[in-house]
Amino acid sequence: MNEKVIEIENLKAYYRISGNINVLALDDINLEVKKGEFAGIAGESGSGKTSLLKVLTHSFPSSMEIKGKVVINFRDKNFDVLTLNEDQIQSLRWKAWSYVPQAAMNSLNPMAKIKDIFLETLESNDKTMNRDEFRKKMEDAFENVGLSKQFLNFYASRLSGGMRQRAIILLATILKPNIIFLDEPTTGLDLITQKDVIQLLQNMHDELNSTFLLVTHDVSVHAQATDFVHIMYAGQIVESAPTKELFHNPLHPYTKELINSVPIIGGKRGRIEQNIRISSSIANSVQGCKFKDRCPYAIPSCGKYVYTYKKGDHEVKCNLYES
Amino acid sequence: MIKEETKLEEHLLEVVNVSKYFRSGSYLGTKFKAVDDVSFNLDKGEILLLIGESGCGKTTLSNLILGILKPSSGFIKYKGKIISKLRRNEKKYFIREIQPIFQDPYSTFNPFVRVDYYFKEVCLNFGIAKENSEIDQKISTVLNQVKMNTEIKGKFTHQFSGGQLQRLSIARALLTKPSLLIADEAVTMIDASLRVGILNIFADLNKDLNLAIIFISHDLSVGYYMVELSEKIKIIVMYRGTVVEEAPGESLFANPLHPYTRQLIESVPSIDPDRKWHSTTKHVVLELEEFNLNGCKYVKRCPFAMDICEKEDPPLLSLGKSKVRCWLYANVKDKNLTIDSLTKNGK
Amino acid sequence: MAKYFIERIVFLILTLLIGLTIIFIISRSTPIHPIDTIMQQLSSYGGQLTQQQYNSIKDIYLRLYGLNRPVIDQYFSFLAGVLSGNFGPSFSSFPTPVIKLIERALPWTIGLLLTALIISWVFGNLIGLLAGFYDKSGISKFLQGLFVVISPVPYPIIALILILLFVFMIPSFPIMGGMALNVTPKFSLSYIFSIIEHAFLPALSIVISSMAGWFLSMRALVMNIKSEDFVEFAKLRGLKKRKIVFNYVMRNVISPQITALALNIGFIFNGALVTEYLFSYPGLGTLMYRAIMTGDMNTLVGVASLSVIGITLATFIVELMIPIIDPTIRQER
Amino acid sequence: MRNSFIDNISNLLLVYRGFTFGIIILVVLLFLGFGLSNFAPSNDLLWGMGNAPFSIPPTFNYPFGTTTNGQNLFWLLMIAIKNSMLLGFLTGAISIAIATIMGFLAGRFSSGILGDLLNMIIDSFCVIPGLPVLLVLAFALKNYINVVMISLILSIFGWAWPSKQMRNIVMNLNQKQFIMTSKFSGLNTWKTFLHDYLPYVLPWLLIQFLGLVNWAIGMEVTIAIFGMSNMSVPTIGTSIYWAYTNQTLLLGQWWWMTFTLILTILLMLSIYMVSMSISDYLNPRTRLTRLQKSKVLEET
Repeated sequence: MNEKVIEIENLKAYYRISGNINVLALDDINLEVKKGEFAGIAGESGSGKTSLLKVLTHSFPSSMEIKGKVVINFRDKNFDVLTLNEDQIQSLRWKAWSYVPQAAMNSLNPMAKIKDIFLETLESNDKTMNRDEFRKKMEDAFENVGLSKQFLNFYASRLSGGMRQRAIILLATILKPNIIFLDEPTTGLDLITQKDVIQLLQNMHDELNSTFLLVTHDVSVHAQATDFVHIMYAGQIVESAPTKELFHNPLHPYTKELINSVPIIGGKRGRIEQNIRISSSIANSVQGCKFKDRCPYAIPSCGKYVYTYKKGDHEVKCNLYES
Repeated sequence: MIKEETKLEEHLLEVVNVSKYFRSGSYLGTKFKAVDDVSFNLDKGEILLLIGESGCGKTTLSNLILGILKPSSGFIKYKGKIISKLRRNEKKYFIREIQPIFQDPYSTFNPFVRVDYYFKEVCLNFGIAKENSEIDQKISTVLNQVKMNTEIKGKFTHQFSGGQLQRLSIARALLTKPSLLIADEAVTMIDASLRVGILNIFADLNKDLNLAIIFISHDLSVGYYMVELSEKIKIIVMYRGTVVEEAPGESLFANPLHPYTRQLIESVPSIDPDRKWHSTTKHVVLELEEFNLNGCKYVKRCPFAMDICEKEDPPLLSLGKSKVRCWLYANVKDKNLTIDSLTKNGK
Repeated sequence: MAKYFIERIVFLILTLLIGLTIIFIISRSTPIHPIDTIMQQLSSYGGQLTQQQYNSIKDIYLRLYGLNRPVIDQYFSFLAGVLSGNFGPSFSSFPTPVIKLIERALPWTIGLLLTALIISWVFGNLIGLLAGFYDKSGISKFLQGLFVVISPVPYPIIALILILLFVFMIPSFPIMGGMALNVTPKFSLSYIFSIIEHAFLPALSIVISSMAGWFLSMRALVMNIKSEDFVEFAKLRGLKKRKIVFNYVMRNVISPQITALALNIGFIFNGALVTEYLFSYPGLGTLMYRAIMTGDMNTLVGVASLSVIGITLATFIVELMIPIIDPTIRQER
Repeated sequence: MRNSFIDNISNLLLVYRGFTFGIIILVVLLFLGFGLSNFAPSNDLLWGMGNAPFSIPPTFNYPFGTTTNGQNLFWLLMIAIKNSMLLGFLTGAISIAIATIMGFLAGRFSSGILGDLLNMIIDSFCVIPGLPVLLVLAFALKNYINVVMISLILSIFGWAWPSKQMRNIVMNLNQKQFIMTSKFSGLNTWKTFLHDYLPYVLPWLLIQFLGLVNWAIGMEVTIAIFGMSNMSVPTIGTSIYWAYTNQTLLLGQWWWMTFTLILTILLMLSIYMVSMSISDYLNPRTRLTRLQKSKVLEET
């Protein structure tokens, strides 16, 4: 039953800066996510991965122009997110999908207790469930995630970053939405808390069998948590593959560079040489493959067009595989 | 004046039983031990990795060494002189000798001030160079040392990327020819793929200029990479303000002694999707309460916790070149000990 | 929580000390001695005095007002006097003690000040909240323009404009006194009605100018809060707009506005004094003007000290309300 | 740096309508006050008997009409504006100087006891109602009042509010890392103040100065209404005082009070509009976004 939950067709988006100057954020994105899949999007900062999430959750700034089709399936009805108005989107939020934004642990109302934040989310989204039943559900959820019940009566500022992040993930999953978007949920956390969060996400995914879409620049988090990974560079998806396939047999030179740049504890790899170059700023719209200036294997054709090579689920945009 | 060369047996930096207490809330708040009885030595040209979770006191310790904070008890000696007791003119020499590198590259330089202004000021204030030609020459040498070739004259912070700014921050510190660099989470804000470039620079500086570096990080994989790059490297693991383990680089990763160090190494997400975690962590009460525990601070999370751990704070035992603060090793002085061998025979 | 309380009490005592000390120093260091001003008034009634008589009368006055004792004693007796409410006899309407004059004027000022303060604070913040939240709407922009024009204009100017408009252009309000002359002060409807009628213009002028300040600061505060992360995250969680306005925006905005209220009471009190005089409303303002005209230093010092005490106490009380509303302050301290 | 100053001003003029409105009126009033007033006929300026007919409504050669003492109101108000502006600028300068020192010290040592003490002093000067205390002082110095004296008196309470905000700015900056970079680059406190604090503080200094000018003019009017200003020197306050006490309104002579009020409001409004638009244009956040935007433009 692998019908598609999210389907994006040649999505283009750019920020209007001033006058006619605009910065390209997303350049012709095509992406599919199947039901119950734990998909991941990896890429450096500035590669457009956060902009993509902002488009999907309809929380992009007004200065952003968008073209293309973004279809989300909810209760086997397809909604094109871009055509919906604010009220329709608001009626879908936290039911069709929930969204943990970047640095979510610093965006809790300082004037409210944790339990109030949970209760108000319930009231706005699920009229059927009564409060006592929900309170019980909330306390159990906190307990088996290792946060003691009494934290519910704390104000957010008294909890540590790691605890707040786990509370927010619970908040995002407690009403069992169809899709759960997560933007950099592990960044800024300590090693042990990061491991807790990743294991929490895995348990939630097995328990709810809803679809997860995780965005982070840390490829090792993708290796541990996701089933399918899309690598983004300068506003484009350059490679997509199931996680095991991608890490054991990376095709795109950029993916190889990303994976190599992560030191492996115990793996005697020694010094990793890197030529000094600029990070992927997408302001300059380049002809052909955007990675050609940084690519050690660049060939002349890279400057003109980009060939898409597909083998089963593994897809890569690179002229090296133009056989 | 501090003597130029240091006597052979004297360490570059000696931290002796240093503690730092803060009051939570002014005047009447409860005492809070951010750094609790920390001691270690650092020699010329040696790299020290200070590893620990956020809030374990590593930044407070770095501020103590930089002279920004004064220790509540114990003292810190730099080239034989106690830092908190330096006279005015010695303070200026001291600032030249120890330079910091900060975490956030974007706020290292004032956004309204040209970046090269800082370089000129360092040269003028520390009498490194007088005329412009000499200053420019000094600036270009340090820029080469950090492999930074773009022109920086007249440019502002927003005209550089994060990686470039961090290189400039290192270059600024090198101008005074320091003998100790303190890098507090220097690569945390840099993109993962560009991080390795910066770490290579630190390793080269250590080799070429025999420059001692205290590298503070919460990320073990960064630590491991530094160990691979340089030989003379020592690692200290801190937990809730206390040193729980001190060991030479390779042996800490190959054979971690303290349970906390083991748990840290285990929690690093591996790049290979097949290597999955199997253990889950024991969850614990608020971190703040752990600071003031009188027994071992790690007792609440430790899988091998014994009742003595609850009552008494374990001493820092030295086992060969390593030191560990854990009751598991208390009555066994055997050198090549690992936790598995210990727990196997039911200790 | 106790720490916040102690801190506020220390602040209260320090403020009182500073205020009263300044008043004491000023009143005692006048280049021309207050007694001399009275003597001049005496001689202007035609009585020719020889130098010797002049000195003896002056000496009597000095002893009468206790001005011949060393400064330190005077300071402490001044403080003791202030706290117990006796500021000595008033110079001009001798022998009535200053406190009597103040007691007659005080209820009027308190009535006017309190009503004006509450109305301007409540309405200013309410409209500011709505204007801030629906900042795109026309009314919000219009109100912003209106209050931006009003806010720099000080209290006396607005009072004068009102006098020009309502008393001369369209005479509709009385210009003199606190109530009609023929009404006897008893608890009757006509008495209350005449008070309101007389107090309307002064109150209106204070409300207009202080409301502008509250509106602008609240609107700016709300627009800042709106772009905060936690409000964005609330929207993302599908919360209704109404809930966001009250639970998120209102809760986070009230405590800074109460702090602002506490710090601004003194400023608005200054405005009230002037407005009272311009409308010859029988409050402390008019009392001060009469004291200045008759050279009555004791009343002047009395009113000044009393206002310092009153305003500092009011600030103290308002600041006590802050931890009740803002839990983070309750929790931290 | 020069060309960026000009395009800054031109940018300011185009972008902020309030600024253009404010600056035009301010320049006109400055010209009237400091320029035109020197041509006023000297004899009828004092409050003695003037040679103009008594209290006639505005006509051609007496554009603002004349006062009950037979003075040409037009020249009288020109001098009044000049004196009030002078008083405002003087008070503003003195208060800003005190506020900068107190605010910087309170902010820089905010962690210690000294910082807390300074902060309490600042707060108490904000809370104390300035008017009654100033009236006592003005009464005490009755025969020695002149424009400079009033400025000094007003500055006693004028510095409190700006120094409170200065302290907040300094405390925010203390957390910034570049303060530490400067410390380790050998900059002394004075150089740090010049290079690190000033760019953030400068726009605020200008805005607070304009705010203080308005406040000072307002307070001078208040003190004058109580008869405490130097009655012989024509300022906005004394003009209002004489207009009010001569019962001009009861006698139906509306022009004295009306023209004074109109000029006062124009003066205060223009100063306020100028300071508002500068504060929007120069506050550090918008300046930073403008710098960043110019970077993106450079690259494309």
